[in-house]
Amino acid sequence: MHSSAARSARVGVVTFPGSLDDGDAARAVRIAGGEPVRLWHRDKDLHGVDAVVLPGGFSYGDYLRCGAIARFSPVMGSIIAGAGRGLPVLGICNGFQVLCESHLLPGALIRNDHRHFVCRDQWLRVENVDTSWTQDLRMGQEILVPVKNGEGGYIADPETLEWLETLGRIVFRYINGNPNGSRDDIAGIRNEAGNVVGMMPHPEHAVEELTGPSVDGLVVFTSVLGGLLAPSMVTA
Amino acid sequence: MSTPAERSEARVTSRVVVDVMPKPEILDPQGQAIQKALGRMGFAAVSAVRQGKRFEVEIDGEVDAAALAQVEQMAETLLANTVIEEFVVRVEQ
Amino acid sequence: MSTPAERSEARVTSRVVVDVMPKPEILDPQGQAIQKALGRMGFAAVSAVRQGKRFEVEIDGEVDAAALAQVEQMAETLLANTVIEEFVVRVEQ
Amino acid sequence: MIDSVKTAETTPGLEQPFADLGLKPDEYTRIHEILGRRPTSCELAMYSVMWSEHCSYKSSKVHLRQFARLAEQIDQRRGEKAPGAAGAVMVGMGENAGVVDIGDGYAVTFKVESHNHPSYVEPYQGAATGIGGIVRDILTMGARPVAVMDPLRFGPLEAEDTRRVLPGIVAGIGGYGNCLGLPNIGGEVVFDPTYLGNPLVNALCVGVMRHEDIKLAKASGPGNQVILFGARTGGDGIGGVSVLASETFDADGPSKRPSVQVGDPFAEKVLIECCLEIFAADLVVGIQDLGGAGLSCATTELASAGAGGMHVVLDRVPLRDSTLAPEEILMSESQERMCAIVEPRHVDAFMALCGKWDVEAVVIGEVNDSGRLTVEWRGEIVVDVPPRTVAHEGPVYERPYARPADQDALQADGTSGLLRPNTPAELSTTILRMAGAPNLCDKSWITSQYDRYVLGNTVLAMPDDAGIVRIDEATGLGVAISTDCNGRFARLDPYAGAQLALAEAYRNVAAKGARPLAVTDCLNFGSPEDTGVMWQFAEAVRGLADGCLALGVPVTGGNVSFYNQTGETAILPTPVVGVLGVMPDVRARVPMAFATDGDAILLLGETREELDGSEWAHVVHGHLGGTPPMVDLESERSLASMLVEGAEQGVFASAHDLSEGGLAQGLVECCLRGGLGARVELPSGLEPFVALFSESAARAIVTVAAPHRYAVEAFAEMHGVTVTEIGYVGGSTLRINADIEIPLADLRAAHTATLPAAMES
Ligand SMILES: Nc1ncnc2c1ncn2[C@@H]1O[C@H](COP(=O)(O)OP(=O)(O)O)[C@@H](O)[C@H]1O
Ligand SMILES: [Mg+2]
Repeated sequence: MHSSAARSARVGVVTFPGSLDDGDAARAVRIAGGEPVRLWHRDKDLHGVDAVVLPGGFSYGDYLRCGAIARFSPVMGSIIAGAGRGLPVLGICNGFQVLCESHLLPGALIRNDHRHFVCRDQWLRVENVDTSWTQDLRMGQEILVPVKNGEGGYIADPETLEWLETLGRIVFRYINGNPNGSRDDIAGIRNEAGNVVGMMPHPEHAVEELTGPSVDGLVVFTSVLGGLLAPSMVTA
Repeated sequence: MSTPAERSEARVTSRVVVDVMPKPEILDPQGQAIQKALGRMGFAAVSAVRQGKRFEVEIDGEVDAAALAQVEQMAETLLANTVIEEFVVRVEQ
Repeated sequence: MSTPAERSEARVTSRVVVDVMPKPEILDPQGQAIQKALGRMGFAAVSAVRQGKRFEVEIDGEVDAAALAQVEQMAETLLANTVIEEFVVRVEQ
Repeated sequence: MIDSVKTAETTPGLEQPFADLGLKPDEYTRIHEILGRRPTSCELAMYSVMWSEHCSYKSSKVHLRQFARLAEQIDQRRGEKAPGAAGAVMVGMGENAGVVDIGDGYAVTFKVESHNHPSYVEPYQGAATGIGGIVRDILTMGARPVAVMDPLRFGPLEAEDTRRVLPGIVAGIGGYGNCLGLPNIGGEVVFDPTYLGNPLVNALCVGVMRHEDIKLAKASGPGNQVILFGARTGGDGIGGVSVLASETFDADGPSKRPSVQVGDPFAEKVLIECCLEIFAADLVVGIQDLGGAGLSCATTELASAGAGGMHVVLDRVPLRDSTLAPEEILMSESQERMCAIVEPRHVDAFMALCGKWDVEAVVIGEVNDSGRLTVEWRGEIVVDVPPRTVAHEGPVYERPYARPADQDALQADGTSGLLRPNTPAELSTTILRMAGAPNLCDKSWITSQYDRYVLGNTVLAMPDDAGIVRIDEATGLGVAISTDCNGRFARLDPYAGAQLALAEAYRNVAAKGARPLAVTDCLNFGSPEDTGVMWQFAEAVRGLADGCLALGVPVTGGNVSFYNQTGETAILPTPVVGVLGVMPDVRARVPMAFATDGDAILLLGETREELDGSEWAHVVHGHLGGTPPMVDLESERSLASMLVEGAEQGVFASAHDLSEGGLAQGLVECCLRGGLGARVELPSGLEPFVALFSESAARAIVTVAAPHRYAVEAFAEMHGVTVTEIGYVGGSTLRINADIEIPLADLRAAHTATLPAAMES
C-alpha cells in the first residue's frame, strides 16, 4: 500500500474531561493502520499530528450546551488554527457539537425531538466522498453504524440548510428512520475545504466484527490515512 | 399554532413566563461547570452561576386569574420538578 | 465560593439574569413536545410553548455599566449559542 | 453552642432525640455503655446512621453468615475436582465488593445494590445516584469500572404512577451511566402490582483490575494523611440513610418529600479517571468511597480496618453550603466523594493528579494508633469513639420469623383448575398475547436509552441472555453477567424461588458460553419486623446459600434492602441474583438469534407440567398460587457444562435459555432477534399447551448446523442432558405443528408495541 519507508500517519485523539469514546477512536485509528496520539485538552501542542479526531462523550459534563465549554479549551485553539491550514479534523458526536460551537461547521445540535437519549444501530447514506474522511467510501453507499446521543438533532436556519444542500456539504444522511429529529435527516456535514467533517453517528464503534453492528466505520479512518499517506502529502 | 413572532396577529394571545431554578440547597452541577468555565475564560468577578429553565407559554385570550392558576398548575406538574426545583410564574410585561 | 444562600452576607454581590431563548425562526422541538404533553393533560388554552434557559450570575460588587458589558460578553460567547439562540441581559430588581 | 465531648461529660442528663434518629432505647443505652457517658450530638448522629438497618445489616447479618462460609466450602470441593486459577475468590464478602480471579493475572469485581426508596421519591436522581454509588464501590476496589446493569421492578405498566416513575428512573440510569462512559449490558424490567408504591431499582457494576492492583478500605500507618477528594459536601440526603432506607412511606406517598441527593455524573467521571491514575502511580494505602452515611461511614470503616485510630478536622471539609452543622457534615450523603489514606511522601503527587483532573482535594486528618476516632470542630473535640463500635459492632437482631399462616393455602391453590387454551386458534392467540405482555415484551423503549457501545468491548448486551464484555483485546478473555429473579416463584416458595433465580442467571451465562464463577445478590424484601417477611428472607438466604454450594459458585457480595412495602403489603420477595462467568475467548460467544435457515432446533432439558406461578397464569388469569417449578441443580450443572463445552467447540449456531413464558416465548425471541422463522413439531406425550407454556427450569434451546449434530449429541450424552429435536430454522413465520402459524411481522408488532404505547400516550 505504501513504501516501507513511510511512517504510519499519526492521528491525534483529543481527551477533554468527560470524553468517553476517546479510547475507541484511538483503537479505530490503530485498527485502520494509523498511529493514535492522545492529545490533552489543556495542551496547546498538537505534537505534529497529521489529523485530529474529536471523540464522543460529554465534555465538561455538557451541562450548559454540548460542546460549548470544550470549544474554549487550549487544544481547540490549535485545532481551529490547524483546520484553517487544511489539517483533517473529524468530530464524532460530542466532537461534532464542539466543531459547531467552534464555528468550524455551521448550525448546531439540539435535544432529540423525542427528548430521550437514543442508542441504536443506524443506516446512513454517504452523500459526499470529497472529504478527507470519506474519500474511500462510495457515493450513495449505505453503511450501518451506531448512533447514541441525547442532543443529536441537527439544526440551522433555513438559508444555511439550503446552501448545505446545494453546495454538497451534507456528508451523511440518516436512512430507514431519523433517530433524533435532525433537519433534512442530516447525520454529518463538512466544511468548504472538505478537511473538517462532523457526524453524530459513531464510526469508531463499527470497526470490529465482534463488538460492532458492522465494520463499515473503518473506512472513515482508512480514508484519512490513505489521504495522508499519498506521496504528495507525506511530510519529508 | 402561533409562535411568539406572530403575537401581533389579530387573535389575542398572552404570554406567561415560567422561570424554573434549582432549589438553592440542591447541587447545581450546571452552574458550577459554567462558573469554572467563566473563570478559565477570564471572567473573574463572577462569584456564582445558577442555570435554570425559562418557559414562554402563550395562552389564548387575556391572562386572568384563572389562566394564571392554570399555568401555575402546569409548572407544578410538568414544567418544574418541585422535588429539586422552584418556579415563579409571571406575566410578561 | 459563595452560594446563593449566602447572598445576604456582608460582601456586596449583585445578580444579573441572562435569559436565553431559541430564535423564533429555529424549530423548538422541546417546546412542541411540552405543548403536546400539556394538551394531553387537558391544558387546552395553550397555543405555544418555547423552552429556553435562565442564568443567574452573581457578580462581586455593584452592577455598573462595565459589569453589565462583561455579562453581555459572557452571554455572547458562552451562555448562548447565537447561531440558534438570542439572549437578554438584565439586572434583577 | 458546640456539643463537645467536654459538654457531654458535664451535662449527662441532657435529653437527646435518639428515637427520631431511629435508635431504639436499648441501642441508645449501649452507646452510653460504650462511651461511658452520653454521646455528643455528632456521635449520636454517627451511631444512629451507622446502626441503621441500611448500614449495619442488623436484621440480616445472622442469615448472611451462610454466604461468608461458602467460598471456603466451595474452594475445598473445587480443590479436589478442578484445580485452576480462575474462580478463586481474592476478596470475599465484607469489603466494598468481592474480587474474583479470572486468570491471566486479571481479577474482576462486581456487585449489585439497591436504590429503591430514593428512586420512588425522585425517580431521575434516585436512579442516577444509584448508578453513581455502585460505580464508586467498584472503583474503590482499585478496578476500572467496565459495565453496568439495572434490574428494575415497577407496578403495573398501565398504572398512573408507573408512568411517573419508569421514565424518570430509566432516564436517570441512562443519564448517569451514559455520562460516565459505562456500557449498560443488561438488566431486568418486571411489572407486578406489589411494586406499585415501591419500585425496585437495583444497579450492578463490574470492574476489572490486575491482581496486584486490588485496594482495600484500610487506614493503616500512623502519620498517614486522610484526604477527602471529589465533590464538595452539601446538605444532600442528610438523614437519608436512616429515614429513606429504614422507614416506609406515609400513606400519602411522594407528596411528603425528604431531601434528595442530586448526582453530578461529570464529577464522577473525572473522579474515576483521577482515581485510576492515582492507583496506577500507587499513591494510596487505603481508599473508601463516601456512600450511605457519608463521612461517618468512611472514617469509621477506614479507621477500624487499619491502625485503629484517626483524627479528623471537620472544619477542613470543603462545603457547598457554609451553614451546615458538624452533625450534618458527618451525615451528608453528597455524591461523588472519596476518602484516601496517603503516606506523607505521596501527598504532593496525589494533589498534583487531583489538580490535573480539576478534582478538589483536602487533607482532613491523620491516621494514628490511639484506637479512637476523634473529630475536631472549631477547636473542640466533638467525636471521640472506638471506631469499630460504630462501624462493625452495631446491634445484631435475631428477628423472629414464621412461615405465614396463608402459605399453605397459597401453595394449595395451583393452576390445574384454570381454563387453558386448547384449539390451535386459542394457542395462537395466547402466543401473541404473551409476546406482548408487559413482562415479556420488547424492552428496547428502555434499553435504547442506554449506551451499550462505549469502551468498545461490548460483545453481547440486551436483549441477549447475558451481557458480555471483552477484557483483554489480545487474548479475547472476557466476562459474562446475567441478573435474574422471578418474585412470583419466590412468593410461592422463597427457598426454591431464590434457587430458581440463581439457576436462571447461571443458565443464562452458560448459554452464552461462559463458565459461571461467582454470585452477587440484592435481596429486596418487605419489613423484617413482619415475621412472615422475615421467614421469606431467611428461606431465600438459605436457598441461595445451598444453591450456590451445589453449583459451586460463591457469593462475593451483595446488598439487602428491607422495608419495601406499601402500608402493610410487602413486595413479592425479590432476591435478585447476578452470576458472573468467564470466557477465555469471547469470540466463542453464542448469541440467541436464530442464525441460518435449515439449522436444527434442539430443546435441551425436560419439560414437566409446571404452570404454577407462570407468566401465563399471571397474564391470562391474574393468578398466583401453587408451587414453583422443580429445582434440579444437578441438571442445571450438567446443562451448563454442555452449553459451555459446546460453545468452546463452536457447535452451536444459537442458544437461548427458557424461563418466563416457556418454550413459546423462547422461540418468539429467537425468531425475532434473527429475523428468521421456525418450523416446530412439539414433542409428543405432552399437551401442546404445556409444551409451549410450562416454565420447567434447566432448559434451553439451541440451534445446530448439520455438521455439528453428532457432536452435540455426544456432548449431551456425556453430560446426561435430554435432547429433543423440535424442528428447524426457516421461513418468515413461526409454525408450530401442522395447525399454528404466525407471521413474524405479527409477532414483532405484538412484541414491540406494548412499551411505546404505554409510555407515549
Ligand atoms: N433494565 C434493563 N436494562 C438493561 N437490559 C435489560 C433491562 N431489562 C431487561 N433487559 C434485557 O432484556 C433481555 C430480556 O430480559 P429478560 O426477559 O429478563 O431475559 P431472561 O428472561 O432471558 O433473563 C435481557 O438481555 C436483559 O438483560
Ligand atoms: Mg431473566
